[in-house]
Amino acid sequence: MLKIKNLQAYYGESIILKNIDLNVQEGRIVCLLGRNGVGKSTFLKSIMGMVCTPHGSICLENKELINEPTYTRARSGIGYVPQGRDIFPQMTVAENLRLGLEINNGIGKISPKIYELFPVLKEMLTRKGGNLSGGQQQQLAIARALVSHPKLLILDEPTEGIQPSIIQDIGKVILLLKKEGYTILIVEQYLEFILNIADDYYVMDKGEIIAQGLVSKMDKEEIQHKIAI
Amino acid sequence: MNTILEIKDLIISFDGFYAVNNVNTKINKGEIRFFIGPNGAGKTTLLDAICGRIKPQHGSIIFNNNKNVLHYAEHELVNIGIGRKFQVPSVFTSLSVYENMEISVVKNRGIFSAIFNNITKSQREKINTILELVDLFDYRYRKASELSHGQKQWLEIAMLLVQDLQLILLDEPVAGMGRKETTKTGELLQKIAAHCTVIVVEHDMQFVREYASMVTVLHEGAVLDEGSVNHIQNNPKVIDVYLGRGGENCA
Amino acid sequence: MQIRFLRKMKKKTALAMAALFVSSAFLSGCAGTQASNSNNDKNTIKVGVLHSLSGTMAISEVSVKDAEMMAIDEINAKGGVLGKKIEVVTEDGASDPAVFAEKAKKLLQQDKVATVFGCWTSASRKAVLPVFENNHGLLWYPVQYEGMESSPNIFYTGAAPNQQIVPAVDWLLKNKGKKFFLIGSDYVFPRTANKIIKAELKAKGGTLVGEEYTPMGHTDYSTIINKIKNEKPDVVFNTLNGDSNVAFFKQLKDAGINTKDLITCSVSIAEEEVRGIGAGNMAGQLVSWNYYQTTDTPENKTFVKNYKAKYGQDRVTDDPIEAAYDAVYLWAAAVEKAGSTDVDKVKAAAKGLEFNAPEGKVKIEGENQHLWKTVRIGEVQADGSIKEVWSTPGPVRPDPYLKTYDWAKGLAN
Amino acid sequence: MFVKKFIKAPANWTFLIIILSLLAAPLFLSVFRINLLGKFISYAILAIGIDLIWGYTGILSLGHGVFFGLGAYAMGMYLKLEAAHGKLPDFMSWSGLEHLPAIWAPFSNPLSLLFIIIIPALLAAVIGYLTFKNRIRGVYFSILSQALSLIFVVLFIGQQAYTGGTNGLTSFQTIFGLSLAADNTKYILYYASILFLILVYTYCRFIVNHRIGKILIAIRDGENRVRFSGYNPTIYKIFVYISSAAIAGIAGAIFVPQVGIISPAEMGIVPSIEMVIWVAIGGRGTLIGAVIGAILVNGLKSGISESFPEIWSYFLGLTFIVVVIFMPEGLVGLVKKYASHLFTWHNKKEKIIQKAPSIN
Amino acid sequence: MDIYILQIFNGISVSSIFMLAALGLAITFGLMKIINMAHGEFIMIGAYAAYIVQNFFTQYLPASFFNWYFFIAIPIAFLLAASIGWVLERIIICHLYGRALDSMLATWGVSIVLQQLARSIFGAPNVDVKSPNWLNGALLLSPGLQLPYKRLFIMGMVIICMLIIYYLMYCSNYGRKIRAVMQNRDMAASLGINTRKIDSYTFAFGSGLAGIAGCALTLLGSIGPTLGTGYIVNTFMVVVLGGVGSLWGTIAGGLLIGTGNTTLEFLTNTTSGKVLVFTLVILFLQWRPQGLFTVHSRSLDE
Repeated sequence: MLKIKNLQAYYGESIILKNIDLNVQEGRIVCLLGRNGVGKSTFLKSIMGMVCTPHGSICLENKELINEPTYTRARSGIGYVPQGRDIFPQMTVAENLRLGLEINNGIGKISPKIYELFPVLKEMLTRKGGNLSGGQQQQLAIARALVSHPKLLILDEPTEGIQPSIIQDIGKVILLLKKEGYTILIVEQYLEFILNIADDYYVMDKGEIIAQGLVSKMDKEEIQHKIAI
Repeated sequence: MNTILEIKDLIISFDGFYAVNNVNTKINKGEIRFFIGPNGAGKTTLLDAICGRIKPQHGSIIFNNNKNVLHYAEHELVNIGIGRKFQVPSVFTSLSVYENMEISVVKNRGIFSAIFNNITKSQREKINTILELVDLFDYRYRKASELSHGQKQWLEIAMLLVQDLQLILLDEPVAGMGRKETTKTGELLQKIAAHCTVIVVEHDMQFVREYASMVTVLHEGAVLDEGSVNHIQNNPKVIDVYLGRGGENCA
Repeated sequence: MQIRFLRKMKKKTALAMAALFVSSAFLSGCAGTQASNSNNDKNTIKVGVLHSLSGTMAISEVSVKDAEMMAIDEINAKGGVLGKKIEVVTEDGASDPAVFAEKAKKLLQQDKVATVFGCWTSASRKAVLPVFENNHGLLWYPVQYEGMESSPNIFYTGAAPNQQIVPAVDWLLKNKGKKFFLIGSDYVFPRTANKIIKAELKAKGGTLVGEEYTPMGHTDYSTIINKIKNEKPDVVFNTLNGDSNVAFFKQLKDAGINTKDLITCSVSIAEEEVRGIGAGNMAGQLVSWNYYQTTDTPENKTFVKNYKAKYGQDRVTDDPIEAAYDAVYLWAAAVEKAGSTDVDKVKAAAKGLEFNAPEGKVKIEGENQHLWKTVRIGEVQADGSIKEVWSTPGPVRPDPYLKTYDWAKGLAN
Repeated sequence: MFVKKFIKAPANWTFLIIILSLLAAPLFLSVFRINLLGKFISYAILAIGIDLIWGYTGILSLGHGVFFGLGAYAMGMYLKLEAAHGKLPDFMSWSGLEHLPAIWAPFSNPLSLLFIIIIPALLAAVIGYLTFKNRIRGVYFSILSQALSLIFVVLFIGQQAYTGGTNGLTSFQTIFGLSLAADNTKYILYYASILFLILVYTYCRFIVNHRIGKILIAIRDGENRVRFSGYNPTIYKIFVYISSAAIAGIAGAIFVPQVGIISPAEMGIVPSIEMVIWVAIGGRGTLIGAVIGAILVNGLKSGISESFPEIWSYFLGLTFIVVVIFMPEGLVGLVKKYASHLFTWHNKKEKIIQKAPSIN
Repeated sequence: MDIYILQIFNGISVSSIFMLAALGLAITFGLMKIINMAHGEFIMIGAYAAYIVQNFFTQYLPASFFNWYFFIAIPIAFLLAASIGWVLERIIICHLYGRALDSMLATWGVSIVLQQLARSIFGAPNVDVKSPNWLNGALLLSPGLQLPYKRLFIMGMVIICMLIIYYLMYCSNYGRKIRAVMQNRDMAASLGINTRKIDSYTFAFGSGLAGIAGCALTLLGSIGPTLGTGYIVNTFMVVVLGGVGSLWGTIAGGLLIGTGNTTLEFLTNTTSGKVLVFTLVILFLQWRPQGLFTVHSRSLDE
């Protein structure tokens, strides 16, 4: 589904990513592991077109996206949940969710399934996004990305700074989504979390992919060492 | 009496949200104290309070047994011996490395001295020594904007060092650094701790493990646990909220 | 992106270089003009036209400039002055007194013009006055003003207070009532004019019920109108200037005040301004001038016809336009009489010079270089024209210091 | 030490060249142009002051016309009393005053010329103390300073009896007994302007070359960091605001005898913004850029408005737009860039990382 | 008694004019952080649009239609100002995001050009816009108490504009997008929102509101190239006093400055009134630098 070849990314004049190759197959959950500051988030941002990517190719379902602006990338079917959630703090939960529909030009309705996945949101529809707890914001951010039924869901460290019970909830949701056939790309530095949910893994260090494979065949010790925090 | 900083019953709230909720802790001279905790646990807010940026609703912060930090304006803290480094490196980008240091080294920070006095030879030597220490000596005539991220962080630390402080607050000093740079920063911290006390807010647990003498775990604005790294690592509650992050139990 | 950025930079610098080139070209350009500006050459006489073509005062001054240009064109068409064509150097005073001073210096010292037609506001005239005196230049000032001035280097072709304000107040006291409310823009003309009016009211049994000044460009008169309503004057004597008049009259009408209860008399509103205010908002109000577009003289018929033919049928003529037009002819006549453009000779020749202007006969008073002018009170009509309702039997002698009026003693110092 | 530093910098060389050509200008230009150039020099002095506060310290004041005006009025009051020869100045008698007002009284004494500096400095001290202490900065400060100039214009126009109203002060005759109309006086004033330009430039160069200059830049780059380095930025900001205001006052005083008038039109919002734009066009944060910008823009303004009086505002407006958008460093920045392209062969690789990688 | 009631009415009326003029600014300045010094010129454009429409009606349509021209003039004023604003955003403003102070200087240049353009097209003198007959006259409450229809109409317009803005900003897709973009540009883009398009539409919308203000102002004041300059500082003060980025702030700021102006003008005189109001505003901002209604926003602070 998503094919990334030879991707380079810059911040200002400093190179963050060097020649990244990465594939996400349809219906699979792919995890990108790595320590703080190796460029994982930058990588996701470069998929979304938020940083400078002078070289390389990003293909979603054989459609080249590298020269497209961010919003067309989103519209071609990528649901992005950034690190730190990036909820619109001064808008209500309902408004935040509706914004998720912008990918389809704001048309459509929020399917009730969203509230099944995240029952907590239903109770809080009129609350300001900024007043939610971190975990709730994370759920809202995922829900917001899901309302438009994206072909590919991208999650940036969905567990960071979130209390354990909600991490469990999120894990369950991801598995549910997988069952429904969603394709998901997760960035994590927290190994235990992905062991149970991901199919494929990549490990990034210093802007390069240093290991990849199936999660089922992964040498946990070795990877843990590579991404040790 | 080797307590350098004592935080008593500190409460800070924004619009009814308790960012820091009744925090009590003591920091001893010569310590490298780490504050850890998940995002939003109130670590940065705590630092802000110590350096006078935020006025707490309740409580006190006593420095050197007799000075209540809360009574000082932000710019006066350096004079009593507290310095701070921000999370985003905030060096003066259009000045050279040397000029950055020059601004920091001076003791008399009044305006007339700034107009008429240039820095002394001993101060210049001091700057050079510290620049050597952080490996920026060769870069001293470069503009700070031309430094790499890590170098900027070191420059900011160097700017603190040159001020002869007793307490240094560092907000995520190794964020965005590679492993090598991180190690170097850690070594730097140890050198610093020889002269003064250091408080660090950090996420990088490996870094914490290697360099912390004491760790305070914050959670939702309150102190969850405090102690050595070993002690912390084995506290199930801490594992729950921070270290372990509860992933094993998912699914 | 990085590459794009670099490319952009190149474009930027190219652009900047172009800007530099243009600017240096202009700098050298003005140095160049300076070299050629030696003096009036054999076949032309250089004159300056100095008005605000930009800024707030452009509203009024542009049409005055047009009138001067028309007069100059007419004279040139008839063969010019002393057999030479008049060459015009136009400068923009930009509604800024200091710029007026600079441009006046430029016209006199650099271009060495024979005379200058220009200025509108008192501030601009006061700014250039020392320049003309120090450089021994000649300025023709076409607008009615507050008086108390008589520079040897200025000819004043607009009305002095005794040719506009004083007779108007006199007439109003006799015909409209005794209670006066004074309203004006906050600058020299209204303040001086009101000082004169107050002295006159005191002498002639009128009463003053209010006096208000508003900053230039003030746009909300609701409070002042409220004050006026409260004081119930018979006459509002209006010395507001420019934009403020529009706001004042529109809002006055809305407040439900009609001309039966209270009449206004304005001395800074002529046909041109009436157009901007909207005739409907001013119908029935009074004004005081020396000339209206409807003034019935044969000279005026041709003047109006020519002006409209030249600048468009929708344009109107009014007092300052006419005074500016007169100024050019008066100067030309003086030069012809003197046989020279020399300032002293022209001044001497101008003394007592008469001219059949569109407003009727005018004469230059030698003593103070103002004009003898007929005073006319007019009423604004619904179509925007102004109908004369009263006039002096003949031209009135100009008296800028009001020396001939007993009640005005002590005003001029 | 200072002299050595002065000679070293290319900006100072440029300044030297400008001064030399200004000194030589009377050999080539007419008295009128010299007089005009004298006015531009007063603007250049003003621009240096603005550069000190805006270019170096990052505070954009849109009310500098007020300080310029106050200095100019102080000078104007002195000249006016000199012209009145002990009598009441002309406009006061029209306005109904019978005695010289108390605020005018001191201006019959040449010592009162100190007010040229003192009055703007005092006003700046009061306003600066209030606003900077309350940490009003950036856009808020700019808009407040704009309101300030509006207040002063309305006030000066309203107090006609004391200030001459819209007419301002004009009709000066002599300065220290010398006739203002005489060519010689004009040359003297011109050279005096150059002298003050040198003095002000040297003062500001002294400031920016010393530690205080670095602190000012530091305040611009990161006020918080300065505060945590133990400096009280408020005091420095007030100081630089006062300096800048005093310089503006001097500029105003130099302006008056050469132009022959000061009126509220010179201190309003429009001139205040234009002053800032001279600095922007010349290149902010360089001092020399301010000098170049002020002289060049005003030269252009005079030149173009002479050649194309009807449309010169288009040129002016478009130049502002183009410079602000495409040349944020101004002319000096442009020259610097070209010079570095020409004279250094720095490899691209030498350009070191500018921004930090994302903090994961 | 009447005089005081009328004075209160005047205060509200003047406030409504300030609000109308400031609404557009509340969007371009408050939301987009562009210090648009050419805002006054957009007001001028709106006024000239009314003039054009009026001339069209008098020349091409039967006289009986004339009374209704104003209802055409308002949308035309909006559209004309908005489209010029759109073009401006595309060419100039787009370079100035995040450079608040620079935007001030560049738009100053724009304002000079627009003024001169108006002078070239319509001539330097003021032009006359006749108000429709049904707006002439006043609501007669008592002989001394007449409330001019025009002022009532403007108050009504302000309320309608506010409601429209409120609806657009808080109840429509478009407003949600604007707020999203203003709060977090990158995130908004990654939700599929075309941020560039939103920017230019928002700027155009703000400019269009200025156009409406200009159209309304033709009822009360002069129509000339420099029409806008008289309003610019006032409107900025309204927005700053109210609190940048807050619609309620703009309303409160307009009300305070408007009633303050008329009350002090009534008690003293026009000049002192003006000076006093501005001095008080400056002093107030010393005490509350963020204005009446504080919205936490970072972009202007640092």
